[in-house]
Amino acid sequence: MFEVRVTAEPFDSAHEQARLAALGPDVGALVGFTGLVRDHPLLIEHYPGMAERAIRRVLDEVCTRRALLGAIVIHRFGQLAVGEPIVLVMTAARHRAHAFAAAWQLMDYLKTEAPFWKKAPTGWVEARAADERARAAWTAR
Amino acid sequence: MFEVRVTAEPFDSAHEQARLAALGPDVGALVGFTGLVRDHPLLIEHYPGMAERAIRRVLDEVCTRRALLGAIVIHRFGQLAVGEPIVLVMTAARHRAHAFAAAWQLMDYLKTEAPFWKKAPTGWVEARAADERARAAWTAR
Amino acid sequence: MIRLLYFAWVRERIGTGEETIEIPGELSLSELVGLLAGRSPGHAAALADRARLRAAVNHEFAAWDARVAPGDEVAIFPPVTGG
Amino acid sequence: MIRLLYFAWVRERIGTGEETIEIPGELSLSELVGLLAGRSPGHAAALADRARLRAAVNHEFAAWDARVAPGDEVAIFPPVTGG
Repeated sequence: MFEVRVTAEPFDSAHEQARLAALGPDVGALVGFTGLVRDHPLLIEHYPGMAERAIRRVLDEVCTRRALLGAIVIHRFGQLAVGEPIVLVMTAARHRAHAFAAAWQLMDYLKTEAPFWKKAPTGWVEARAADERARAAWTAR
Repeated sequence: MFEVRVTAEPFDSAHEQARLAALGPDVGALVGFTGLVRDHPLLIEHYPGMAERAIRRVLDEVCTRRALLGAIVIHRFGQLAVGEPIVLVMTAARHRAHAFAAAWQLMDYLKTEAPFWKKAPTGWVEARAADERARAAWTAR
Repeated sequence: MIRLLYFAWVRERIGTGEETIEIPGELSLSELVGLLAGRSPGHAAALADRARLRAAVNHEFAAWDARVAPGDEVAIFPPVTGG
Repeated sequence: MIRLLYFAWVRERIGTGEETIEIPGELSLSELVGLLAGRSPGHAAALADRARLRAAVNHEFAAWDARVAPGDEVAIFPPVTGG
């Protein structure tokens, strides 16, 4: 099960985790990353035609390098309050190293390759050079 | 909030995640690792006096290197069926790199430093050299 | 005809999220941006600094020397900040 | 007196998870294991291969040359496999 969803709706991490856990008796490791709105509310804009496709491509790329049994990526858009979840990346594998590496790599790729933009009350959030470096570091590993 | 629990009871990841998310508006990243019983049932034996203390020590060590806002580690013992959760490691940070690194490092340390033993129907599970290597690799980073 | 999409502050400065323009034939993204910059002061302001812009052609990130042709969907936006 | 705890297959081979023994005074963990190995065939079998064993003194992992004294709690077990 490799799923990508782009949605304005909240998501239920526990539900998604249960679905990955149910994939079979060889699932030994589940890693979940949840990104929350920090400090101030955010308006998240996205490119509807491209967003899901870009995330799917990132997922395909990560899957070529990690032995995953399943993965779910959910990215929200719209107006979100502080503390609300923005993004969920969840991976299932036999062993923890693959689940951890895949989830982390997925997040670093999403940050630089998925067409989403954040607007804070103070203006549009600038892309961070640290995100570009984090993305680039995976190609060396 | 930095919590360690050693228990025979199941745990509720969603509940623990909600507690970490509620730590404050500076929580931007939550990483959760859940280890599940894979392939066959397991009896998990532990050293009651030492287990919680060893995990606490691991958590203290990881916290010196990662900017965590909170962490929860739960390790179960007793007879567990395939698919049941054994261990939960959950970290909260401002940024994803700290949350990911801390959770992964916590798991690698737990594997080699927390006094738990697994018995499968075929006998006691042997320690894996790969776990020792994973643990050792963190000291170089 | 090319369908143009703008996002984030590029959209705000241009004043619309979508427009279509006629192009004579194939051209580079760079040439297209030059063409667009002449359409209004808002376009000019939004498209002035190419280092702050990224583009996609038909839902794929594309470099400024990529070719675009009538029928393509071209999006211009700031570096992404999702996740 | 020293309190001894055994876990996993060490416990199974020795046939008990806990016992106490009198020791004359301070000694090394290595000496203690030698002493214990003489108590029964089960002890001897469990403690024969030190490379397969680990130990803790008062809830801290300890090397074989660590000193133990009356009043200490000593645990002997296989390498851990939790997580």
